[in-house]
Amino acid sequence: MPPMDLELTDEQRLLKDSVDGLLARRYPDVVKTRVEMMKEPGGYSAAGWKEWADQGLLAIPFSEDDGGLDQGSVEMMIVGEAIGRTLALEPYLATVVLGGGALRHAGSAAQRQALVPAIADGSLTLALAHQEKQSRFDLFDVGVTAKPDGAGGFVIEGEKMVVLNGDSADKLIVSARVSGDRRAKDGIGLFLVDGKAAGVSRRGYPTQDGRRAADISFSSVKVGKDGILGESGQGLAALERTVDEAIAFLAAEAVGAMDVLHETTLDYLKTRKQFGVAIGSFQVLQHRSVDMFTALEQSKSILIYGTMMAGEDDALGRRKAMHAVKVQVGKAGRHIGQDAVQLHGGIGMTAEYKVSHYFKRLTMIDLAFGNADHHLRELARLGGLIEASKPAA
Amino acid sequence: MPPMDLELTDEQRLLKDSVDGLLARRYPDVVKTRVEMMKEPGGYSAAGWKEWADQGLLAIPFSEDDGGLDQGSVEMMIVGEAIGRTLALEPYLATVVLGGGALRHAGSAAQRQALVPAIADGSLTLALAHQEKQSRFDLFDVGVTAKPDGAGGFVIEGEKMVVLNGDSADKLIVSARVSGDRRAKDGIGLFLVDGKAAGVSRRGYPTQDGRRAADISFSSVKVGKDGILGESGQGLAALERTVDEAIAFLAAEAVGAMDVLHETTLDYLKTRKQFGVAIGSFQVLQHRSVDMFTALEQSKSILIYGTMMAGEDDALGRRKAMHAVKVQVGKAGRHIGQDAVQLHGGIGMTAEYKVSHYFKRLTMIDLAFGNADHHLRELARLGGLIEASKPAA
Amino acid sequence: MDLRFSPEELAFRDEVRTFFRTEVPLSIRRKVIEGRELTREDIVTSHKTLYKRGWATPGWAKEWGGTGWSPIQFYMFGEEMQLNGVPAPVGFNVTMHGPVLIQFGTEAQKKHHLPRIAACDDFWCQGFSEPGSGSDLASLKTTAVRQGDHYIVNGQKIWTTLAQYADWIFCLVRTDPNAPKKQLGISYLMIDMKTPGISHRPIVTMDGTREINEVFFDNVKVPVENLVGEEGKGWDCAKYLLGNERTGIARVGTSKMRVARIKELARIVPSGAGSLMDDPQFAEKVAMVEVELKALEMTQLRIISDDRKSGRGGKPNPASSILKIKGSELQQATTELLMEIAGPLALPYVRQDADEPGHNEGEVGVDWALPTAPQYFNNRKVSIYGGTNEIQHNIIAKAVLGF
Amino acid sequence: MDLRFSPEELAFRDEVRTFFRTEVPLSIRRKVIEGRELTREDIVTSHKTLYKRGWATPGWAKEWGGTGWSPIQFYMFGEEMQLNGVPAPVGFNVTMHGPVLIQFGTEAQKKHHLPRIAACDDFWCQGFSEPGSGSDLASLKTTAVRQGDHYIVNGQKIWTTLAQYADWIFCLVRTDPNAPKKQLGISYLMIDMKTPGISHRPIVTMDGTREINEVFFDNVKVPVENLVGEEGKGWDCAKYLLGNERTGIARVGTSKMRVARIKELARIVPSGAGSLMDDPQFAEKVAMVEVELKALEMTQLRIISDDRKSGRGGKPNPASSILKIKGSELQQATTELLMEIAGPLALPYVRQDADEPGHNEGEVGVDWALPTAPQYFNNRKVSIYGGTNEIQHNIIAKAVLGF
Repeated sequence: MPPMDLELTDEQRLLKDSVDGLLARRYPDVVKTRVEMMKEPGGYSAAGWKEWADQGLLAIPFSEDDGGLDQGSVEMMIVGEAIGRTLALEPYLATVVLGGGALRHAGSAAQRQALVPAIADGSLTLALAHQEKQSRFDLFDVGVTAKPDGAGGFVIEGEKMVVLNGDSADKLIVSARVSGDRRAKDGIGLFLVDGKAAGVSRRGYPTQDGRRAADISFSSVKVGKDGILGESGQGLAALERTVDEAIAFLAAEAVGAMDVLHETTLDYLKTRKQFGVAIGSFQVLQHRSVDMFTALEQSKSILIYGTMMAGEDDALGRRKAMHAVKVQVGKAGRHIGQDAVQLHGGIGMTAEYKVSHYFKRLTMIDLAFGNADHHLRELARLGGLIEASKPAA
Repeated sequence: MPPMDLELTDEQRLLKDSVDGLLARRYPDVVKTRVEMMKEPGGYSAAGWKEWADQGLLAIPFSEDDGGLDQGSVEMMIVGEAIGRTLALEPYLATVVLGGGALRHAGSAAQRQALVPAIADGSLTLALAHQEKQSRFDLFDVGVTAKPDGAGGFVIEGEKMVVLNGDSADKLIVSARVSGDRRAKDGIGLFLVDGKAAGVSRRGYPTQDGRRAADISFSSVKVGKDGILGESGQGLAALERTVDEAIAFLAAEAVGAMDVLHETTLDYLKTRKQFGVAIGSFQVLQHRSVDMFTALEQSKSILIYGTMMAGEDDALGRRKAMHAVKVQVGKAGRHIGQDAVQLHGGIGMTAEYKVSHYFKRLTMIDLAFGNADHHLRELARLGGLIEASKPAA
Repeated sequence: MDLRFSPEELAFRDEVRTFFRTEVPLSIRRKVIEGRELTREDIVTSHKTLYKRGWATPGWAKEWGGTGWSPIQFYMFGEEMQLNGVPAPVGFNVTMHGPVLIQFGTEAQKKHHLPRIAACDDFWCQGFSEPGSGSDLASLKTTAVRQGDHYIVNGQKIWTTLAQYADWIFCLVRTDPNAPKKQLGISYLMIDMKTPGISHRPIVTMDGTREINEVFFDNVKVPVENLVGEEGKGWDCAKYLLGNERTGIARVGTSKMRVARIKELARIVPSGAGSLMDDPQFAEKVAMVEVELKALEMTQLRIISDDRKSGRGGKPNPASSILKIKGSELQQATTELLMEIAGPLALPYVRQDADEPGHNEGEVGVDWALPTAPQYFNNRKVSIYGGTNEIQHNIIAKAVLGF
Repeated sequence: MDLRFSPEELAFRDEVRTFFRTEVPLSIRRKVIEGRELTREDIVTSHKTLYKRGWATPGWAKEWGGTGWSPIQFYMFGEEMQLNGVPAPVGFNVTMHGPVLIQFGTEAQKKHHLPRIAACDDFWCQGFSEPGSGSDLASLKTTAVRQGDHYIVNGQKIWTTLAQYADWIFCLVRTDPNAPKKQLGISYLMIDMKTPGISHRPIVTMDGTREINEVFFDNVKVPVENLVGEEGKGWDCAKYLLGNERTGIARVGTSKMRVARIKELARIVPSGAGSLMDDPQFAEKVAMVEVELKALEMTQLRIISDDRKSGRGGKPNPASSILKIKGSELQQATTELLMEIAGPLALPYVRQDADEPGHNEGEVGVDWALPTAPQYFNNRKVSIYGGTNEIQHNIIAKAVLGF
């Protein structure tokens, strides 16, 4: 076994170059490209998505048996950082990380083998419908119901909120309650529902960070046997594992976005002149820039931790790690985002300039899957990362 | 009724000049005077205490009927600020604020009239023994017991910790449990015990901030009828009110100390030279000084609020206000104290220079009667200062 | 020293409060409380409601419509306005241009303009900042060249709030490019927004609103009688205008109103077994804001009490310099807390005026949560405009601490 | 990229850990964990224990007793040392003066001094800072004037840690007051503390300890052979010495040890119905420290991983510049939390050596709580010494961000 090593392998470097190259080509000017793409149906370029598929990016986390590349969390981190740096709009999080994650962790071999090739070639998009009006950050708070239809299938009833890319996804993976109270951890099922199935009504909208989502009503939506993911009522573990992976992925996105904000602000401080000098000659602004740099480096560090722990089978250890990751990244994202706007002054407030786009994305990353406060509370409840010392004998 | 007015009256200005003058004379050099005085028995100058009495300062909060001056919380604030500015060691807090407060709020007219003249002329010092090993910041957590002796008196048993000036006080006012569980709010009595009574064992020591305190054991200590303060078992309300007044007083002390630290640091920044220039020419240090100034001004403001509310009869409103005061003053004291040390560099770490003395006093003020965290938690539990808005019809 | 208000002061507060609650339309006040955008009509309606009561220009000299209130009355008026979600009278009219005109204008200028300003018959906007000038206002480049009885104005202004609503703009322009100090070549001009050669372009801010603009001047002819004060002394007008902002800038009432709103909403959002407001972590964050807000409120009262002793226009209390910094921090803290309450429900971006494809496919999101993110985004500006908080630190360091 | 340690690495860690736990006296390690002061004997005992195992000077060149460890091994050694409360080998000997001597010393100097330094037969101290020099070290004024085969040293040093324990002092002195740059006139001298004319005076720090001193030189005769490197090139030695501090400076292990201690103690302190550790507010403060500590630990590992790729002495990873700032913040945060646990029980001031009247009237206070306030006070220094955190910001701004 080789010694501990935090450098990318040669293959991973190749992947990084390839992803960075693709996104640099697709997003030559972050703001203008986004504004154009947001006008497309679904809020992203279908042609662009095909290119992701052609480069094999949509197959990364799936096993080779299912038609994937069997790569790991480091490769996902590479993609996440690239998305973060360019604010790419393609539904990678929704389809590959969230939808794909639920499929990997809950789906049967038959289900995976039926769907993964279509995900990988870009012909199938997914969305994870887990959030409800009252659920806030609790994955187990599920009021949408799934009742047996007597023929081995289920009928789904209720409403999901803020389903990322839910307006255009071909298929939805829906958490629904098979049994128990609304907040019971048992009795949650995951169901595969066609986006255009009868009874599915989707109201799409742009999100604050320029992506798209939908509120989705399910009115007597029928799901056949083949649409049931995993053992009936035991969906929470798969859902949690999927969200843990999403948190690691979002941390990578956040680090990419923070990196750009730090660079951009640094550049602005060095070039913007006031009172006859570059504003970066003011010591106070230099130190602010140092503090942004420190927050960025600390986030890069915790991202490595999160990336490693995202593949951990032990749910408690993994969960604690993701709490730590989301706390650090949430706080650093807020700090760097707010200071990037502040140090830019008026121009930082405008929609025309890229800083606000990164700022808003970082803000929304914090609000997704539990904000920093939520994860800090949960980490504390679980006893933190370090064990108490024992009194000396 | 005159309009709202936050200026001192002419009488109050006179008092301020008189207190400031006395303490400036008694503490010509804060560090040297303290070091000398700490060697005296009791850790302060008995001759100095007499001067306080001669100027009428020990009579301030007591009613005229009892032999006092019937002045209010503004006058107490004036004294507190002066003590804070000079770090005076005399037992004003222990005798007048804490002991005197318990006497005022729980004592009978006969008890008050017996003791106040002696307090006022400086011949009687008091200490409040309310803290125990396990009680932390909870006044109602009382394990020391008081059992009826069958003759109308009580027998006290148990141990009190960190009794401020408890090593030298002539009389102790002791909270003891008459009935109920250790943490019951009912069943707490206040008892007046002679410091040299049989069964009282005091182990005195200096405190981190150069004052003195004692751990005190009570072993079958007899208290006669005349030593019972107030209605048996109903002492908590008086104790709480006393401590609320002490919090307002400590806030004044803290503001006085912060004021000196801010001034001293400002002066140091303007005069200390490095790299050939005054270090105050560095913008970062200027802004740090501005932040100290801001914290100081906010503390001066909340002190006025606390001073006004210290006399409030409504216990809930008064309590909430004191929570707010202690939070603001605790946080600002820490901020200003830490930054004063930091901006002074090495010299700020030394016992020879005055900055560390103010820093330590502010640190200990925060730990007394509930630190900022404690009071923030309690304020939140009580619903805060502002009422929720009602949904529009 | 007495913190209690006198019965007369309390009666005044009740009078103001009742007026606000009964005369200013609830529909407008709810928009403010809920963090939604106001239309031009909302702003003007509210202004005119106050105007009719004689309260649109309380700070002006009495002969021009001022009320002669005591500092406490001013404080109470502003506090109640903010607490009750009443849009303030148009600031460009009332606290900026009007006072400048009263101080520096000719009789003719005053007679013509002040009544229209006070009634908001004309809506004014401000043309100070320029691209590149930022915190260094005196470096402005827009020129006004005298030709007979007109100035010909050329150049560009930026960050002009509500230019799209405005009938008039007051501007700083450079009349003498060769002045020995850059401040000396600047003049203060009033310009009719309908003059040929003026155009404006909205700058969409990150919250999606169009409240700020660039304003362009292309050979704009401005009659010489629209010069306020002497030519080349516009910097005095600007300093006077900027120095007029006092206690109102802290917006304590607005932040208090938002804390009340935070508590209302956090009680309906579930968290764990109870509501978010039951969660100690969240409740303590709110309580911390309340403590700082109480301290800031008391700071305001200290300044007011001091003002009254020394008379307005006396040396300002040094504490007044912290109002902008602390006030903006608390505005940002409260809008951030509101967004935190919304959590994932803050994500939907919904605008009434967005009729592009993909918008407004039906009712989406949760009504109260929708404005929270834009309001948070929008409030990032409060530590930037009117002199960034970094500049405020410089000012205090120099003016108060004597560095 | 693989975060897991190899079996060989894990075996090394176990070996180190077992050695620390079995060979270094528990009585000494408990003092470190509980925040109590160490005596000279404690320090030397611990040093010599490591020395006998060959671990007192792991970073030195192999020929002088270095271990040739990998960066990971260095990391593990330091981490375990800190986690288990083992006092580090005397830093003045091992990480400061020793490496300078290996780099710049003559063969004779090395042969005579290095074995004694390594074994701690001589205890060294550092004479760099002077009154008034502060962060501007090169402004030092202590002079060394050549007279035959001696230098005559006059002047004063300050902040000299543990001078009272020291046998020798390494000093920066000014040998050429007329050098064109102030850095150029400085030389690096070794001085026997027993030389006539040397005296020292303790500076009591605010926690009541006497770990720092002023050292005075009054016509002290120092043989020329005690000059290290060339005359006038002492600044190179100083830069080399100061640049040797790398990852150890973050003291992540120490802070982790303190977090474990915080959790141990907060469980025995009652708060409300449960313990302080059950209180969400306190538990979240601790968790926040743990998150930052984990990030800092990963930052260290990133730097080590990078070091290994590029070889030691290569261009340092830019992230290494944040170790001092973040590390000191976390040392201060953890000592502050320990004091908060003690609450009012932190007030008693008890010292073994205080025999003045009024001290030690019997057993007072609660044993674990007594060192918490002094430890908090003492740790205020970690953001001051070795270049204040403000200076660290300046360095990063210049060296990393290119301002």
